[in-house]
Amino acid sequence: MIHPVLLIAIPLFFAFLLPLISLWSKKSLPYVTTAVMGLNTIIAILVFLEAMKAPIFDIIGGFQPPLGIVLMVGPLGGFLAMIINTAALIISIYSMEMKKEPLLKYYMLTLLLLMGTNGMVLTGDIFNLFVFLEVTSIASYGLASYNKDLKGFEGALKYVILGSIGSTFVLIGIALIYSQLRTLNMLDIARRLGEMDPYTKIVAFASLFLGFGVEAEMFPLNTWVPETYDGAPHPVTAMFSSMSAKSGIFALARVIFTIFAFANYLWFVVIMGLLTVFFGEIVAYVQKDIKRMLAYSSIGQMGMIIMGLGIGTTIAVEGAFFQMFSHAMGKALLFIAAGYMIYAAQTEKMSEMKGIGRNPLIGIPLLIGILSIMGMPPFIGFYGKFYILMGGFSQGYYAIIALFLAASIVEIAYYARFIKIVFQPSTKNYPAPRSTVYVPLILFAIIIVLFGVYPQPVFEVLKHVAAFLAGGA
Amino acid sequence: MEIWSAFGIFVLVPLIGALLSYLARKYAVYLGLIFALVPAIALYPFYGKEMSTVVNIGVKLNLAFDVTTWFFMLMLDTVALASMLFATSYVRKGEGGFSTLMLLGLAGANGVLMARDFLTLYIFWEMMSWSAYILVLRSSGEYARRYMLFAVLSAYLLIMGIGIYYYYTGSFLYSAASGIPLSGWAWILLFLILGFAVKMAVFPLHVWAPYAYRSEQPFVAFLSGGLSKLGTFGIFMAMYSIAGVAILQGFGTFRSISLFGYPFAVLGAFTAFIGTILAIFQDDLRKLLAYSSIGQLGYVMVGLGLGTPLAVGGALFHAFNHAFFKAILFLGAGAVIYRTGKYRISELGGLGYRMPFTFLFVLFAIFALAGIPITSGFISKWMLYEAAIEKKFVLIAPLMLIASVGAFLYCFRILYGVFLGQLDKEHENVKEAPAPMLAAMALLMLPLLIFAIFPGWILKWINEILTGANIGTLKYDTYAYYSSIGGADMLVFWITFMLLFMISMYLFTRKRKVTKVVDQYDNYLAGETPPYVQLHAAHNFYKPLRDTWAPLLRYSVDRAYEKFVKFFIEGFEEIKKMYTENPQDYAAYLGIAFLIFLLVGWWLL
Amino acid sequence: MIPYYYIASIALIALGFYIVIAKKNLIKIIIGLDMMDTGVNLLLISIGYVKGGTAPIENGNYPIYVDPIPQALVLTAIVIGVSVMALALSIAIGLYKNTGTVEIDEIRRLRE
Amino acid sequence: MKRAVAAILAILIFIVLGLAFAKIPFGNVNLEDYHYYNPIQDKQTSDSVPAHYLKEGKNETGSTNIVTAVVVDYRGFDTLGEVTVLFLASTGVGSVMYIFEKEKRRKVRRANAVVETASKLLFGFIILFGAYIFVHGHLTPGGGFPGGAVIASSFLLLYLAYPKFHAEHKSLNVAESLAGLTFVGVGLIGLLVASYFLYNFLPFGLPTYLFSAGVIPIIYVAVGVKVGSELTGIVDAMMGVRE
Amino acid sequence: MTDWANILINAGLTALYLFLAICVGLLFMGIARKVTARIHNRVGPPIYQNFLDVGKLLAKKSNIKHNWIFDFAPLFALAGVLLALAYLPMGGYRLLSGDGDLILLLYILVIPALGFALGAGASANPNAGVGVMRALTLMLSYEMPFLLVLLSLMIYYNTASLTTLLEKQMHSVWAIDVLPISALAADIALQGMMMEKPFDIPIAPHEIASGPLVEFGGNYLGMLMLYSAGSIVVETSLFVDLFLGGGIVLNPAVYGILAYVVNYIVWFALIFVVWMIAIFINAVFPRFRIEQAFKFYWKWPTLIAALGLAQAYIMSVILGVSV
Repeated sequence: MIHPVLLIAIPLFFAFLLPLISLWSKKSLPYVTTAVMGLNTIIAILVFLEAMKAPIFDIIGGFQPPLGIVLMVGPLGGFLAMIINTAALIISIYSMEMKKEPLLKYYMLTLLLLMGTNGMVLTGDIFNLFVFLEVTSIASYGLASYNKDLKGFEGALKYVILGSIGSTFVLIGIALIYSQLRTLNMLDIARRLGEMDPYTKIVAFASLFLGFGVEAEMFPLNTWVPETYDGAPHPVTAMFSSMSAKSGIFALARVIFTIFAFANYLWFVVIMGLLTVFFGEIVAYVQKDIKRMLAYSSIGQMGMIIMGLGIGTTIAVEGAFFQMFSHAMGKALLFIAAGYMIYAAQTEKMSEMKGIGRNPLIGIPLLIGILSIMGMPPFIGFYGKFYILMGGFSQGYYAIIALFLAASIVEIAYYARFIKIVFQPSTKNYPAPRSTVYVPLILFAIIIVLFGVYPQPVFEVLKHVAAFLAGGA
Repeated sequence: MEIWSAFGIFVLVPLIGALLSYLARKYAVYLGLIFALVPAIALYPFYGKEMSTVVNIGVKLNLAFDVTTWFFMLMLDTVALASMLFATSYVRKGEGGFSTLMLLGLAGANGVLMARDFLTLYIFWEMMSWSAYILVLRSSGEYARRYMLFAVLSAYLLIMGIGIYYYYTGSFLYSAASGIPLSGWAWILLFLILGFAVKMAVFPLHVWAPYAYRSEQPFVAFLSGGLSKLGTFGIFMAMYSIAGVAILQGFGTFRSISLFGYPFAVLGAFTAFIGTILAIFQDDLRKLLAYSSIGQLGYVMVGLGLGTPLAVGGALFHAFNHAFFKAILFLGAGAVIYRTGKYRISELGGLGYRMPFTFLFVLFAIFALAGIPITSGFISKWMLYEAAIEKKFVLIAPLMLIASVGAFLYCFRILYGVFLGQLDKEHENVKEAPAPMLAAMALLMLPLLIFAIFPGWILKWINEILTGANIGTLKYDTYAYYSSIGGADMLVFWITFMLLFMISMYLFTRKRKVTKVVDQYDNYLAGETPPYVQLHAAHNFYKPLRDTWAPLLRYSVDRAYEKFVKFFIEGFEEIKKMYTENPQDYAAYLGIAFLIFLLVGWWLL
Repeated sequence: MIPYYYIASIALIALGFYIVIAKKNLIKIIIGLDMMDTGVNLLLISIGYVKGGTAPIENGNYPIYVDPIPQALVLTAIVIGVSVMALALSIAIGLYKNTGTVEIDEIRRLRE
Repeated sequence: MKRAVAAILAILIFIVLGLAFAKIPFGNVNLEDYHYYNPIQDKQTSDSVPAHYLKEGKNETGSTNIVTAVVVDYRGFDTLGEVTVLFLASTGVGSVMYIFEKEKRRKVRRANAVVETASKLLFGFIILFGAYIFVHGHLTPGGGFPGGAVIASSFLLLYLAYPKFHAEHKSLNVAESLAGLTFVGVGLIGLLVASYFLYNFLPFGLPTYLFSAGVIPIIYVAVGVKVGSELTGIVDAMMGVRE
Repeated sequence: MTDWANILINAGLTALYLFLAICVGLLFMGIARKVTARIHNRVGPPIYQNFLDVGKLLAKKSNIKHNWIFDFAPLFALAGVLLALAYLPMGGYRLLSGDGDLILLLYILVIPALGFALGAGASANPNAGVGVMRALTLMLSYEMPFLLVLLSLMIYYNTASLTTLLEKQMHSVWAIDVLPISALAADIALQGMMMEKPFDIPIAPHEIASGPLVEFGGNYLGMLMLYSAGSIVVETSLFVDLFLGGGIVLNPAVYGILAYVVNYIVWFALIFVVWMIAIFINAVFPRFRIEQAFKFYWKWPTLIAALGLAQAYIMSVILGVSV
């Protein structure tokens, strides 16, 4: 029996250990971090395999829930944890590019970010979820301002303000729920939701929805995203989009499905998703900086996932989870590539990056990533998008899907523009990418292609969506 | 097992080829050729076989092979083969991208043809789209975005159609179509047809084509000759295989033509007209051919819209012809561009004397395009005209007929501007195109000639398709073909033509003539004896016509799209202002959002 | 009985929110955030109150105790609030060192 | 304009939250009424979570202070997260303040002799008091966090009294790390021993005795040390007075 | 085997008819020159002048040749026009018109034009290029009304086959009686098709030195003269076949060989009349510029033809008149 809690304990343990290691050897930090993430990935895979058989309830401290805290790992949670840990592992290779001091703090923060995101995905207790949300957020604040320049601070400031307001609302929601049910276990709450006063219930839901919406980049709570992504160091940006955003959205899914199964609220979630997509894609179109464009695009993608969750049919939620997978991989790839490009072109302006993708080590993975994000088969981005759309159709959301597709065309437009710039012939000479850059790019690209061509394993996981929707783990 | 061999040969082999030719860049063009050759040759044993299977890669790919698939594969794979053959001398050696993407596109196209459910269709469709996109990007980067946007528009229109289908049936299978109400069918078919029509570049969704067709010519030959036929296939499949004639007739009929199909027929006729008129005024060889392509596929659209056996048969036949002659034309243009590096018609001229074989192939393709009866291009056009006339459509028929007259104009512009007239001094030393290029064009020319003499052979296949889709049957025999109001016999035509040609030949060469071959500048100029001046009258060739059309040419769909896009981008800039970058505003958004969430919740629960 | 605690805590939340939006000074904004936090903490604590209850330390003298969980939660929430404040303030310091001001508008103006 | 919007929003939020809380009784609750549902065993109990803690807490954890029992044992995982948060804060502040560490020290007037002397004297006592609080966390009100905060305040005092003072960074880090490792280590040992993370594997001993409640005191000591060093670290980093 | 005799007889007859048609064409050219001269108050050449010209040209010894594509012109032109004549009923004799219909004929008519245009293009003379451009533009112009006219006939008679068309006219009345508007439009279109004034801008001799013909001489010009002679017959005969019942006054099935002779004479008279109308117009009108021609054709004749089409449509589809 493998314990999901290890996914949280190991990064934490090593985060505590890192200062001691740094006393011994500062140079070994990146390798230790990568090794820890590798270990975590292996454990995540084991946990996932275990969870595929039956949902794991890992009891903390030996007290039966709801007395004690329990980690609740269903197949989907395990899947997501695996994605997050894998992404973290691959990004940590790119993290070796980081040269800015204090590196010790950087690696500690990344390990703790991983721990927080893992916790958010795994936990089955709503207050625990809040705690891990805060772990994630605070690690993110620290990482977002890591560059210590004006842009980084500004982005971090926005994130801090919105994030803490959001977490305040989460806490209000938890307080409201607790005040009426005197329990904090999600399944327990879900079971006894009927005992709540309806109005209080709605306020609680709205508060939680808002709070996790901030992390899940939902419109209009996502305003922090572009600047924070822009100001953060490049590997961190990749982590944000592939790790914290994913855990945020999973928390949101937990709120929507596991705790409050408000069937007739769902269409509003769809609308919020649509608005998120709309604003994300549209504003991305007019961006001139590469990272901002990718950040807004990330918002758009998250909106798609929210839409999928809101549609709420099995197929749509399958799509949403697939999309989480594809977005975690694709966006991380793009952000890493963007990091290299900014480094190589010495600017963030896309118009100055002519011909940078003509080096196949960058160009091919970049192309694969973009095509995947665009939703082209046979890359993983396709299945998520398609299933979400089909789910929408099966619920009869024609107009919404049509609008979504219109926004999607805008997305294609700016990515195509980006591709055009990046691949157009140019006389400029760019420094060749180091292995710390192209190895993660290629790894991500391999994952994208592999599971795009043969998505069977992923669909095997997604069979459990129906159980998830029914309020299970 | 057999279907696996079909799937393997037509989809997996090109995919493997794509991978290999990317890895082995040095031999990429030859690998490409070999891997394109395999499906093209393997097609012949597969004639008349019917089989189906399900491949499970996580999503179930329902695949099947039947005569429709075979028929379309015949065009696609042959054109792809010719393009790859052509590319062996056209594309720079040691470049892996071209072969890889072409083979990916081919695999996608074959997959589309074999798909029997919408998910599979969509997967392969998009695969084909993006590989084509990158190919466009490689050479005409400026306009690749336009291609991509329209490809995606097409895909999204398909998604809308597929989605509505899914809403009613809960399945992606073609065969699951039952119990869909008529209004549902209307939307499904509308979206599917529009989606496929983008690929066929039907007006007003055609604006991508003139730009995309500026890329590398062997690819364009495949794009215009091959991939655009997938639009034809899709519309045929959607209207007659998935929905079926009974449902189309259920929309009400207008002289026994489905009211649903009729507007598309009109649109097709209109496309044919517009495409032709615009083609007449192009100076860029590739753009001219692109508009011509738009016009020709308009004819196909007419046939598919009308839906009588003659019309659909004509459409399929015309699609077949178009695949071949347009591929030759693009390859010919490619050969010219390869040798001279120029693509403006007014800058060329006289190349027919230096590149005689290229000229001959292009000439025959032009015969087919213009519908001169000595190629099979005539027969398909004839079928379409007769189909419109026998049902007495006084809007469609004249548009088609006048468009075909217009086709002579631009055909002659190509012939005269590029191959005839005065040879520029610059091009004195231009050599004939390399052998692979000529072989590619020759390969494509064969069917055009064969089916001009034996139309019955191809009509037999088309007839099988038509009976398979319950549309009806054609009247034909090996040499002749009939409609309810007329018919033509190719054997009689050929014999008479040959005899009379020989008579003319005799008259012409009856005496051994002392023929003096003179220099091209040695000609009659009304007493003027200028020194060497370029007097190739190809610049702004149809100026008088252009002047007369000028008031109408001001209205351009292209510019309308641009204005539309500009309007939206300005709107985007406005929306961007919502992101004020002031955290306090953002906090206020948060508050407002909270209140809205609450309000909605209150209202809903 | 009018639940003054609730009113006070909600008032703190609302006031904090007002400050965050309306005030220009970064430090004030952070104080506003802290006020919101404090409001929620007060809320949590008041939820756990049981009439006549006492601190839940078992010594056998009191039959009624207040709910222990909110207290535990508040303990956590306070620490979290402190941590957020610490980071927010350090970010404010960072902004100050970069721009020489803590006025939000000034910072934005300086960046452009 | 912005103020008006802000005011309206604040008032609206006040109203909607107020309406929500209007339904929640203040004080008039019977903790026994909330029967929980055990999701693992899938059964509805006639027990209530807070009531269970109050009744059984002492037996199940050995801690007299039920809040401590909840904080460290029942919801020990939250506390681990909480410690992490604080750790993060100190790491984050350390990272953010890093560049400023090289800056010239501010000119600070020395405090007068009374303050200096008193600080020196009080320093040890405050630390002792802090230690007392966290060591007795399972018996009396207080615990690791207040204790740690008190310890940090003693360092703060030194910072205030001696402008030149700064805590040894390395040792702070080491203390922090060791304390954190202890906490996680205890949890992992629990995992090894009983396959429950943070399992209270030590004997409970007698209630109200110092050496009781199993691992709770150990954890609280670790938390206390950790909080103390972290808060000191934060203060230290924020002062930015290192050379 | 008996078929062979039949085929041979038919082939002989066809050869005869084709020969006669060329002769008629040359004759008509001569007549036209004479008539025009008389109208211009000149004497004009003798009527047989064109026979002499052709004979001379075909017998000339030396040729100017530009390149091998140049040879396309005479070959395709003559073969094409002969082919068109073979498909065209002349005076009731219709060998091949049963094996092809109007649309085939329409496209066969293009073959000689295209061949001619190819040869002209290959001559490298800019005048030729301009001439061909004008000819093609003119074609686009007159085809608009002409196609509408054809369509009105095909719709009214519900056939695309010339044979059937002639039979239906034979059994009822000539098409000109029922579709006079279309006939008018067709006649205007015919003027352009024959490139007679006011639509002779493509070959305007004074401006672009006879346009496409400019470089041809000797044998080439002789062949091309035969071609123009043939095409005069094709064009006039097409009008006659479409609107004037092909000149059939006696049913060949009833009267046998007599019918052929009489019909041929009537047909000859009719095409003569059509030709004369064209010549008279030619003689008195000045020349349109090409864009004027285009505008003219797409305005009035098109309108008239559309009216005719409407008439045919109403009669056939709405009133249900079937012939």
